Amino acid sequence: MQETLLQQGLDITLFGMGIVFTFLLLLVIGTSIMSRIITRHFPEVEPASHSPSHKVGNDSARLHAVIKAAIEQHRQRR
Amino acid sequence: MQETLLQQGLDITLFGMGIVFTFLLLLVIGTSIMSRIITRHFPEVEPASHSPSHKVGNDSARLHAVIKAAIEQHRQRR
Amino acid sequence: MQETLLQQGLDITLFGMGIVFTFLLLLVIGTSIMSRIITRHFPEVEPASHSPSHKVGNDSARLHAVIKAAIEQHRQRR
Amino acid sequence: MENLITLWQSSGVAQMASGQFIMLLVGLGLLFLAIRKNFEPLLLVPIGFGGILANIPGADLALSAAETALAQGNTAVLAQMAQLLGLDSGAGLDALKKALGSAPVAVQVQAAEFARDAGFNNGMLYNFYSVAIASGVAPLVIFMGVGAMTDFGPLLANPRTLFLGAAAQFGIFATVLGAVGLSVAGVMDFSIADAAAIGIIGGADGPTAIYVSSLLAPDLLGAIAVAAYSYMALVPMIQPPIMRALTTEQERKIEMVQLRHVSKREKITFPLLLLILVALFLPAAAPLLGMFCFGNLMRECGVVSRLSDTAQNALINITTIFLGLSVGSKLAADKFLDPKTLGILALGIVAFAIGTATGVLMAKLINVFSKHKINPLIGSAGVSAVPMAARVSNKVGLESNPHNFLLMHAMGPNVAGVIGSAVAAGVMISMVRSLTGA
Amino acid sequence: MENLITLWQSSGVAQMASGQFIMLLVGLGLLFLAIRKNFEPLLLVPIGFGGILANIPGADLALSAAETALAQGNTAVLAQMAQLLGLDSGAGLDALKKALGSAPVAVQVQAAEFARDAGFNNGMLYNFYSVAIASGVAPLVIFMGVGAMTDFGPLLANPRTLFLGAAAQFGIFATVLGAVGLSVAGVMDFSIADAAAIGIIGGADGPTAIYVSSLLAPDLLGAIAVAAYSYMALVPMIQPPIMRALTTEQERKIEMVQLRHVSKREKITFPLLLLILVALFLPAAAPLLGMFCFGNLMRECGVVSRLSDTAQNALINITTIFLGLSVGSKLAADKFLDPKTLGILALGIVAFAIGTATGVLMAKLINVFSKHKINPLIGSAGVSAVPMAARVSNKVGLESNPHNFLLMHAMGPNVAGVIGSAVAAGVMISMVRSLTGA
Amino acid sequence: MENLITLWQSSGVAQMASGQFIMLLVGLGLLFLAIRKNFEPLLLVPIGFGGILANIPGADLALSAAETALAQGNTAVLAQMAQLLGLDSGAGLDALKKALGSAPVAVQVQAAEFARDAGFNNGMLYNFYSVAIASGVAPLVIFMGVGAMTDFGPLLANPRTLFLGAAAQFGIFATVLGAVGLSVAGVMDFSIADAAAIGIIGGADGPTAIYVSSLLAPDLLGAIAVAAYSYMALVPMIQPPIMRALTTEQERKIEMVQLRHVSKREKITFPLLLLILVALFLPAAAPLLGMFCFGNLMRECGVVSRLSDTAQNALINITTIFLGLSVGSKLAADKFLDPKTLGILALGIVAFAIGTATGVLMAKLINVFSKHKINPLIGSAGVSAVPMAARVSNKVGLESNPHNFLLMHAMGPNVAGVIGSAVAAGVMISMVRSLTGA
Ligand code: NA
Ligand code: NA
Ligand code: NA
Repeated sequence: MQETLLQQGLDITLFGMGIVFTFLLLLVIGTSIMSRIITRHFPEVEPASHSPSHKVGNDSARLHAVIKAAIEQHRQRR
Repeated sequence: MQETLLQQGLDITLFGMGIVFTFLLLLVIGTSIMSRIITRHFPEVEPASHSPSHKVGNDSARLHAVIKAAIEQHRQRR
Repeated sequence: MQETLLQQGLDITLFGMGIVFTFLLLLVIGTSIMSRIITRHFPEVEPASHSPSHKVGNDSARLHAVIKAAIEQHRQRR
Repeated sequence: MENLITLWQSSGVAQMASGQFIMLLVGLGLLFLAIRKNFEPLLLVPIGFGGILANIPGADLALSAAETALAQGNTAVLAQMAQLLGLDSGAGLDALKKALGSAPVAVQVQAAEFARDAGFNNGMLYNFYSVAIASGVAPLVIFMGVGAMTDFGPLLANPRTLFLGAAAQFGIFATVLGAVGLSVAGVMDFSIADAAAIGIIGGADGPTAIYVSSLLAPDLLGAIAVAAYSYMALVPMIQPPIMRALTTEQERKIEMVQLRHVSKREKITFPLLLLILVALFLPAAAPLLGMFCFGNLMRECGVVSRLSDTAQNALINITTIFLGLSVGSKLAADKFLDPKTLGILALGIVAFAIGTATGVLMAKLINVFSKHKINPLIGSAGVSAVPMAARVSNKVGLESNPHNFLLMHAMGPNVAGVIGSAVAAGVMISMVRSLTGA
Repeated sequence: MENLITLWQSSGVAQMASGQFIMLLVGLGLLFLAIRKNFEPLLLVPIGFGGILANIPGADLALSAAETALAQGNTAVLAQMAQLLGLDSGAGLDALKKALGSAPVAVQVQAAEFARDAGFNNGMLYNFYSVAIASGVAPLVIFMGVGAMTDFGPLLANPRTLFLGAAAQFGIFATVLGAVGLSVAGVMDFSIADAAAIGIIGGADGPTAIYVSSLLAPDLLGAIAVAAYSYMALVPMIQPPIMRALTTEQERKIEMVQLRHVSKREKITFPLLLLILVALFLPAAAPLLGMFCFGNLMRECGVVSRLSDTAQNALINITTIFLGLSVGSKLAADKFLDPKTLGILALGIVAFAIGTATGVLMAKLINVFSKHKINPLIGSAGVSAVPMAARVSNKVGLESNPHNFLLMHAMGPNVAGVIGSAVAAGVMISMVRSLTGA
Repeated sequence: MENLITLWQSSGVAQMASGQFIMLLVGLGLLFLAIRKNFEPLLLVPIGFGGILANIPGADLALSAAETALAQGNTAVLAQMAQLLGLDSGAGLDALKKALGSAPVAVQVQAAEFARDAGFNNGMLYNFYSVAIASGVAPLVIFMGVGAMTDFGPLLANPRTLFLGAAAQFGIFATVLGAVGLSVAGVMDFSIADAAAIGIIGGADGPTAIYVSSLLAPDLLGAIAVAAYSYMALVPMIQPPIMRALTTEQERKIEMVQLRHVSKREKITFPLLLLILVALFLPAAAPLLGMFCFGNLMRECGVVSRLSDTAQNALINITTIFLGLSVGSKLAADKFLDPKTLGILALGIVAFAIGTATGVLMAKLINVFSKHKINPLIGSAGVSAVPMAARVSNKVGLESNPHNFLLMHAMGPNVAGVIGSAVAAGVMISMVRSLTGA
């Protein structure tokens, strides 16, 4: 016999929430273990990752600093 | 009875031009009314729209000015 | 009668290599003739092609030079 | 003269039904919200515009060739369609439409072939919808792009926040119950598939909502997408009162421990870990979370930056344009102007409110058991609505303690909410299919 | 040895018909015009290259699987095809091709299935054409991109210039009459649908021309697209003599009133106004003008600049590549080397000339009734051909008055011409369909 | 409770076959090679990830709707499928799968329609594969992008190097013989089409290998693509020992004449010359070399830089993402975990080695006849693997003579190898088709 609509809704809710929590619990456990293993056994050699975007940022920041300096010089000159 | 090809061509021409003109006439009227309503009742608060592209343009212009100044300084120094 | 698999493989190898060589031979001949015709009869008017990317490169190089100069000025000032 | 009459009859004004006129206004309203009020403009501009296009009378942009044949065909065409669909030739237009919609695929193919022979074509928006949404590809590609834009750093620094992302999904399931309740009470007429699709609005995640409703309730897709994106834009108004009501001033002042540095290797491993867990335990969520993890891996692995950049820019933008217009095709008056839409809009806001509440309450529950206290204000970010909900947490936090910046802490539950609603989506798709015997 | 003979027989030289050889030269000629003479290179480079590819003998890149089966199949394949198409097994190749082209869709599907079973595939260019043009999507996406690149400011500052854009469309309809006349006179054999598709060349708008001819006369699409883009490139040569002949030196010296500032809000409202007028009065133009307005709204609304940028760059570029190659597929010798092509090329240039003339004359007519005089040289810009025609107006104006910059004034009629030809396209599609009983 | 059991049964762990588990590890291994060892990451990241997705048990992402129906359907569905395929209703699953794979297209269409009626859909990766690879479009678009990135200058300055690119293709054909030999010896069971597809690995060119195997041996595509890209990444390890073994120290020290300047016009003309030769003599290579020449013409002609930029960036990146995931779909356990894969991997490395050797030997042969000596180390670059192989030539050359920079000289044979393997691909496709009677 087909379940009633209400029963189906309750089923989805109970099992749904259950699985969401169980799955994310597994993920919390997995993540914690993973982080511990990596931090202990495979630490990064470089102190901090210089991603390309960072580099661009730095370059750009330096450029701005330089230009600011140039502007100041220019003003002082006048 | 099927119209002759010539008759069809004339039909398309007459009705076609008629509708093109009528439609664009409606558009002229609509546009004029729209512009009047917006200009009178919803004027822009800011004096001139600073679109992002404009801003970039200005920044770039300023950058060029700064660099030009730097070049001049550099030349005068020598 | 269907050729044996081995016979088919040999066919592909012989004709395949043959056509690859023949085709590239034709391409060598064609390319040589083409280059000779162009070099003799349709030489480029401009001494060297200034592609946009080159231009950007130059601009960028100049910008770097300028900024470098600005930095040096800035340092000498202090 | 005859020509003029034909032309006038083919013009919009003469054909426009009141429903289409209302939808035109609805489309303009969505554009107004998007452009003036900044309501998720990247989606609501294309959706609103597509909605207007879909309701241009006589243009039939949202109809298939066979549907256009029904809408525009003469008596001979209708008679032949009726025969194809197994109805008698006197069948009314509505009966024909219904029969076409529920016919076996082979019959639909035949109807399409017949319509093309009779000179009818698929409408532009119908084609967009088929390619972008019915195939499932557009929401998945957007999810890949979102993955490529997501930084899991704050989540990895504090994995407990995953529980907040889990708790906030209760909004989804409460809404499923609500929709079922309305049906049982006789107020609305939602099937279990409809209820599941409506619930996903509570996931506060646009592509997930579109993906789920394209599979479970395509007819409701327009209303669901509009509700999802509108309420995401309204997060700064919906959430704060609930957050304040459920927390004490003291709790809102909690300062959280500075997040630890997360290494590149952890960030590379995380999407793979998530993928493997999905593979082992939740295959129904594999398309959504698979593409999400793929995008994130491209971002973090550092060796395919050209692909990652494209996934975050050209590809996601192109897909967004067609996704939006395609969603708009589901704003056709006959589908959108239905009492169900009102029910969806009402249930959607309840979903957001409940998700916000359960997120906050879960944070308070965690605090009962742990040493490092969590500021419960970041619980509301678990609904996802990235990054709006995290900003709301930060803003409400600053009201109580002007030196307490919660933004980075709230990003953890925020991206956890994306995972949580994708998991919920997978569960619901899988359960609805087994319940409805598909 | 046998292998060598087979291979030689499969090589191009042995198979090449004189028509294909001529088309190879035509393709190289188009590339020469595009690369050396700068004739609309963005389109003519892909079209010319696609034309060469389409004429490689034995490669059959522009044929469907079923057509390839007819071209390459052995006696058994041809006999089965004949049976499928309801011909007797001795039917000639031409009869088979014709029967395949005019068969009901269901039969074409069966033929394609049979061809695939026999090991034949769709050619590369055939696939491109199906996806990009037969579906209608590529011209529409390009139109969206053009909308995103269009600034309606000059038009809004001086809405009267819309009449210039209307008048210049007379070139379209005069050409329709011309094509019909050639048929009636027995010189050519154009149907009314052919005539309408040829007329649209006078719209001086590439995507509109391709869209209309893909619907009304797909076999002529190659010639129509080549004519449209070539004459657009020739605008600086075609227009000036006509402009000078129809204006006095005094008229060419007219200086126009400085254009007023147009507010952002007007620019946002305009595409919506246009859309609503289309929805109310001209549903047949909804796909073209709808996508155009959508592109323009994305540009002006200011909140979806990512989408607008993509529509103007990556998306339009990708679409242009495939649109161009697809148009090239219609340069196959058996379709292009037809007396009709000569007729199309002749009628096309007449269309441009007449459109130019009526644009200029309309400007003079407006001047009779209005206080602020219009320089009639900007009337020629009403044919569209954006922005070339506006530049021509400016250049001819400078000859008479070196201080008179007409460029911005000419941009008004220029973009009005785009709207005008899209309206004309909608009207013609709708009328041809009702005339031919589709 | 029943629900819980159903859910557990639908979970991956319960369903996972050992083959799928192994393929999961293979996928992770490919990702490791790509990310840590930098093995062609642009391709191997998507391929590896796609391989994992394809092996998620119960998700069936790589299956068509009909295949999914066989995998998941209940008894009634299977019985109906058996009837459709002309088997008796007791037929086993393997018999059904095999019958479906070899059924006429019309029957496959019917099976797909039935599966969709029964609620099954195509898997995500199956859709990607159909659109990207089965249609042939993705490898061709990538080849266009590669053309747009290729500078033929070094080749044009020294056209003799084309012979090196020709000689290195012997690796392809030797491998064909090897595969045939393994079959004749009874070790493996490769058909002539399989052998040809495996041989193309020796072309050291990814898109060519994928294009050929999609046409000749789709089931082997996964293994062939993985082998091709892996060995391309291993070129710096595979080639140097062979190069050193076949050359004397004296030969490795040969300094080559400075390359002459190549004019823009030569560069524009070259792709057209190549295209015409293809059109005349090798129509079977027209799709691959046609798109390649088109990309190169866009690059060099200088008037369509927007299109060229897009072909080199957004378009090739988007295509690469979907190509990679689609190739991954062919890493499904039942296809990849086959003794044939081991044979393919073994033959592939032999192909690279032989191609390297014949390239070097051809350079030595040319030196016998010519005045300007060629450093035989650049011969190995003829296998293509652009630009890795050219860099290897340069590096090995520097070992013998630290002032001898061979890089630019090696770019000539390097790009010649791309042309050479595309030619070989065309020949093989054409010959296999005529041999197998298609
Ligand atoms: Na969520
Ligand atoms: Na026009
Ligand atoms: Na090669």
